[in-house]
Amino acid sequence: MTLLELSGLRAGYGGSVVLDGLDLTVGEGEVVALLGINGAGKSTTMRVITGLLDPSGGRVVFGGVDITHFPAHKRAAEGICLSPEGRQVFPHLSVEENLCLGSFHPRARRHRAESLERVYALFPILRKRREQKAGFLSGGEQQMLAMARALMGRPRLLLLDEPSFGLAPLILEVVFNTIREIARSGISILLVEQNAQAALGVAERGYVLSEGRITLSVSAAELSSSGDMRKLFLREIEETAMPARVSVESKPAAAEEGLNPEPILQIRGLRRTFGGLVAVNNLSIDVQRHQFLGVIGPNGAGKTTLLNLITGYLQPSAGEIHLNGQRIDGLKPYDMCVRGVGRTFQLVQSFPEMSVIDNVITGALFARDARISLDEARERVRRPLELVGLERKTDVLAGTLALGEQKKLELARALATQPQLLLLDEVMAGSPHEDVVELMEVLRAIHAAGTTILMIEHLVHVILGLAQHIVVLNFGEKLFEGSPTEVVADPKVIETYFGTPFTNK
Amino acid sequence: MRAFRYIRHMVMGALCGLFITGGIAHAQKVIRIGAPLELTGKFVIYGSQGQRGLEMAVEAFAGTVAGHRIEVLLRDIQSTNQGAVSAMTDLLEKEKVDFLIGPIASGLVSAAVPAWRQRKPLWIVPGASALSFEEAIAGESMVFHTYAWGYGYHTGPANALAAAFGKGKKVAIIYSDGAYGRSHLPDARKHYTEAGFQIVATELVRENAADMNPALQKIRLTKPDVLVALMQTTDGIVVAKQIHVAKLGIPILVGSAFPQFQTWVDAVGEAANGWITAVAYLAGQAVPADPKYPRIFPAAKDWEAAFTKKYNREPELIDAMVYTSAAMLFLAIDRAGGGDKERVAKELRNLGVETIMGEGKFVPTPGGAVNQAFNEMFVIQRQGDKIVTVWPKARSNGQFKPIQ
Amino acid sequence: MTLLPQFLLDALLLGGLYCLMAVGLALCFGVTRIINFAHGEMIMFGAYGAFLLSVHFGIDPLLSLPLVALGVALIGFLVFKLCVQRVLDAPHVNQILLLFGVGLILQNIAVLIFTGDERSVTTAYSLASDQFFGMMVAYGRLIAFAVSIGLTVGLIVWLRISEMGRAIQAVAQQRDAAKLMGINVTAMYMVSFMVSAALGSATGAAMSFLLTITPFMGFHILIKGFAIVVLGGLGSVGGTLIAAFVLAFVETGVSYYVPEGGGWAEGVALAVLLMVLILRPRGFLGQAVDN
Amino acid sequence: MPFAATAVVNDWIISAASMVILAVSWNLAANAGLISLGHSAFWGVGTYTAVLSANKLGLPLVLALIPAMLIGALLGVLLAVITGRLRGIFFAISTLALSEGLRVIAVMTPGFTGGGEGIYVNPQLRIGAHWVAAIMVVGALISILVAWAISRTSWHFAFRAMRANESAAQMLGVRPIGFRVWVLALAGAMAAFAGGVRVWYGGFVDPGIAFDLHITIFAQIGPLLGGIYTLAGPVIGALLSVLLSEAARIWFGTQGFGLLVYGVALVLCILFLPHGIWGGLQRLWTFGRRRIRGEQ
Repeated sequence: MTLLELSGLRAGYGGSVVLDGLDLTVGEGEVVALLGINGAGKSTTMRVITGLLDPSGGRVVFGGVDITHFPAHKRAAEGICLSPEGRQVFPHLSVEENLCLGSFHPRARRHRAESLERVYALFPILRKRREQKAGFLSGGEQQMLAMARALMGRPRLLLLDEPSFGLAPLILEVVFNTIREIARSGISILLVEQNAQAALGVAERGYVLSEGRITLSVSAAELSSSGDMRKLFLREIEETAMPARVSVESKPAAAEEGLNPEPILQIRGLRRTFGGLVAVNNLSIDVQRHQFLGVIGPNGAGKTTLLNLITGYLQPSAGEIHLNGQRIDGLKPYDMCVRGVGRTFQLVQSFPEMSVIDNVITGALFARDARISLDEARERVRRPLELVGLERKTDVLAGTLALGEQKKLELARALATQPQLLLLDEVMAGSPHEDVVELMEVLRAIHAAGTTILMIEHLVHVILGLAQHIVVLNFGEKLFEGSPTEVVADPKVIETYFGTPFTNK
Repeated sequence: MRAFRYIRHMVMGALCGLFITGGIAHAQKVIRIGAPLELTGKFVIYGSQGQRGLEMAVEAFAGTVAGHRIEVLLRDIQSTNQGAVSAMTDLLEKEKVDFLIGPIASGLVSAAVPAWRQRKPLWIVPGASALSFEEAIAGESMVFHTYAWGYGYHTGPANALAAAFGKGKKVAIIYSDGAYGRSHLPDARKHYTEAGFQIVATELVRENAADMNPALQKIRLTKPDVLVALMQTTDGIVVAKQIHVAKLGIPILVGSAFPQFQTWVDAVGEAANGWITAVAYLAGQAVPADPKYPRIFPAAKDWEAAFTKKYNREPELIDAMVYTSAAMLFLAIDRAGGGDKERVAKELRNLGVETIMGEGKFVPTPGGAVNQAFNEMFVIQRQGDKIVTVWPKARSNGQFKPIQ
Repeated sequence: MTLLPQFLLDALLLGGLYCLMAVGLALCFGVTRIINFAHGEMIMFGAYGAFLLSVHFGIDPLLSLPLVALGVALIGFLVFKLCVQRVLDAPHVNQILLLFGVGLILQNIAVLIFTGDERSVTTAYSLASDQFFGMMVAYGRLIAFAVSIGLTVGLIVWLRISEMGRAIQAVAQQRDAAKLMGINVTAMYMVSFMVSAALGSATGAAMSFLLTITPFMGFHILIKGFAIVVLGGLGSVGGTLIAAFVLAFVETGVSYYVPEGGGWAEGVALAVLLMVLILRPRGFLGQAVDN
Repeated sequence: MPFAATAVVNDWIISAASMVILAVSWNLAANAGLISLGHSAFWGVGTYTAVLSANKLGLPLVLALIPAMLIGALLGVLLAVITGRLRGIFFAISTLALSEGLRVIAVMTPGFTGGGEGIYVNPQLRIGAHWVAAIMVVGALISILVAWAISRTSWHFAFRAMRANESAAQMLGVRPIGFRVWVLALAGAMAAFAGGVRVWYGGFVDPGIAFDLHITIFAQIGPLLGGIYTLAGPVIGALLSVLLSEAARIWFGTQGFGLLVYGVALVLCILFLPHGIWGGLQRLWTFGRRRIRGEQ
């Protein structure tokens, strides 16, 4: 019997469309995995199901009732409980208070004591920490708390959004074993996971989501027959995200030769901690002049922290950073800009109330010491806008652009600062696949024109297709470094990136 | 319930206001009186008393003087500086009034002076005791001040206390940082010293402070015989309560600037006992009617009865002050036979009537004010449930009683 | 004779009063992220409520407190339903101005109903005091202190152990996650707004026998409450408690030990606030505040 | 005489023009993401500087305005420096504290400022209301001009970028502290100018008047009614707020309802015109254009 049915779901934020006609079902007692790359719309799907986001079209039917426009708090009472992405525990409340809140609505409240016993049995560590403030728990413990809190609501459908995010492999295994145990108790589960291997290890069925639509549905039969899930999944991702496959060999040759002996950026023994958490540890990287360097690694590996350290948004706890031989750690972001470092952000940071062209002009105006006139700036932004393909939307307010377009806008804005070194943080995320190919060409052209690029990207094939050299990060440390071919061949890298498969016990 | 009565009276008051200002113009000639008052905002208490006094005065003349209908142009100055300037400008330049009454709060009167200078109409000021205001209007023959100057608050009690308890006693002063306390401090210091007292402490408290005990405790250390509080009613209520509670053991307490004395007593309760203050008016005094104009200046008890009947409350200082000032103005206009401001001013200066406020006669002051009435104050003490007049001797009906 | 014991006592008692002035404001801000510029008027209505019931029915302000709190909570409910609910997602400036306007309306309604006359409640205890260990203990202030601490602790306990209190904390800490728990966020906003108004009215009731009641008493109390809330870390009830006492000790200390200190006290308190803002923008116990 | 206006009209002109200056000044700072709750601080120091430099140095109004604006600008610089990275509500509160602190100082230094008693502008130096009105109008026009000129320079880009996202703006080379210093200095000078001229009209100042928190509120009402972050909005809004206030005072003032009606009008405007008049019109205009072009 079908418990949850999504049909033709459309949703987005502001002007952007994230879900574009999504169909999905979860049966009674079923465990379903929802897979896809970053920005595919997985979390948005979860937000629509739980009512945090109102869909602009389509229907959500739960247990035979159309709940499309129910407010969020009513859905929880109906038995839809989410363990949200990023855990979202209540940091200043104790573990037990968090759990009690999980059973806030009357239907669950009646069984609170019983539920508490159950989740404590499932997660013994939480019983030990029951008096502790949730904010002081470790990441893994918070994840367990988020799941336990969702279970406290006596869900008919349990939604798990990235339960493996940022967890150490050991804890990961505990978490997934627990998910399996929960599944055995007959609760339907919809699981969003980046770690496809782990997800498919517990799920009976899987959907692959791409650009707001289901592009592949893998049945239980296929699951059992297919020996190598990874291959299946990888192929799917590559096919959907990259219609015209770019070969690893087609790197710009000119840049290869032009490698300068002196690195433009030298990072030595870099370390950064947040409270007890080590985000970046003893990291040393050289970026050669005119190099195209790719940095990959799973979520939480410290990639964005690295960029924040280079650009002065964060100060290192230890280590040094040199740009063109000058020590730059401790400088502010605007100093870095003036010194020729440009950057895009992982989370879009365009200026929403300014038009596209004004956004880019801002980039052109203040980048170098010598001030230029407005007219000059207007002239200068034409090329970056053309490069990213926004020349026809110059007067549109940035806030109304789609996510992918905003990413392009950020790229154009960074380019307008005329950087020597360009740092890109998931600049492709949210772009439709035709655009990905186009953007790759753009980046190649920028690189060919002499700009050094350091790029973080989730789309592995993109990095493989562009970068001359790749650094793989995991838990803040350098796991591997080498040419794209070497990286693909290394089993350690593959495992880190796509996760360890669990066998169905 | 009294709350509903408040509403009823406000509505009635509002309707009266409408009647006064908005009456249909008759063919009859009109005398226009500008009244910039604090009808809203934090000094609304003064403005509403002023409005009541005016209404009573218009009523006493049945709305007519010298064959002219009295038209009162009320203007709300919203208790703000700018409001005062705007209202004055509006009255002077647009309405071209020749007669003004108000505003009342010291700061707002001060703010209105420059605006008044533009055309200098005949201005009755039933407020503002600050000497800086006296300086500002020194030599101005068109300003008629009907409120005691700051020193009036201090000479009376100082002399009375000196007479009763002899010289050489120690005086402590507690004053607020507002316009009132600041402007009175030098006067109080001067007059108590002149009367033979020794000032042993002056302590400052903030306006609207939640706790005045620190200042009181510092004063306690100096063991004064007399404590003088220079602050307005709002702070006066707090300080009286705190003095009572702190059991300072000071036998003589002098409060200054409690124009709403009855309101203050009601709010302070038992702690008001023993307090001495100088007042220009207090309901319940035996003041006879004016022999010539008994209808306009009736005996205090008759006027107070009429007031209480009309407003269902006892009149306070400003009710009486504005009534008396307005009534004197109307009388002067009547005697001048019309609205020529020079002639009216002359008639006002020549007036000598017996009012509920005492003798209604304008005289110059040493400080430079040309027309000053009601500068005399009498000193009262609250003893038990009674209010006893202790000074001047001629009026007194009791003796000082120090607090045990 | 030393002033020290009296200073400590005065500061402590004043701290209690300050705490009550600010705690409602802190609750409202902590949960809804709205600075209630009309909070001073809630305090004022509380004071008038206590005054009227005391004068006309002889009910002691302490006894009438629940009734008054209920009435003012009702005013809070109306303000929330008619105005605040519509600007929950609007910029701070819009909210501030809106509530300033509401405050202006309430203030002038109060003038029409109660007139501008200064009032104060007189009870047996408000004028009683005794000497202990060289300190003069004013019973009125002691009772106000007890009410204040009682209500603040009551609020903290209610927030901690009651179902609704925890839900309100949840809303303050993670709005989206709270919705996922089945918590109706708007309803919680309304409840906190009403509880905040009720706490404001309790402040007024406690002040009714110590200080002077006028329709305009709210504004300067609001400013003081504001300073305390910011010092405490915007919306943290515990931080507010600490900040109230810090401010009370600083002000009272300056009043006692600096010549003309009574006048400078407030300035010094504001200087402390400015300093804390610069050195530690999140206040003493700032938490979960996005800036 | 520059123009033949009646005194009442002069009064309105002075009110309106000073509100326009305040609104433009406040909006300028707000445009850079700095929401001020302490514009009364600038206004107040302008007022006192103008009065004191006139009374003590014998400067006429026009000359007294120069130190007033300088001190206002200096206060802005000081504010920018001490608040450093404070943003949003924290910045707002520090401005509030600054204004209150200055009021306490003005009260507590009676020898210098006249203290709570207040201080008159030397009557010999005072000039006719029409001159004051003329200067205020010129000031208003200049401040509008300055705001317009800024909207045509690179500063406009930096300000908006800072407002939207100060952290991201830094990556484009925008140095926030520099722009904060400039914008607060400018806004401070403008508000101080308005205060300085206004005191010439009133002729009297005390701490409660100079550092009245209502000035802060008035400074915000204009932009909010008219349309925040726009050029015309604050001007329209300031004029409207004066109109509303005057209308309420004239029609309802004598019955004691003036402030009540004003409060009701304010609340209604904010509830039903959330983007202000100009902002609303702009939205209507874009909507209309889209309709014509057949977009959604």
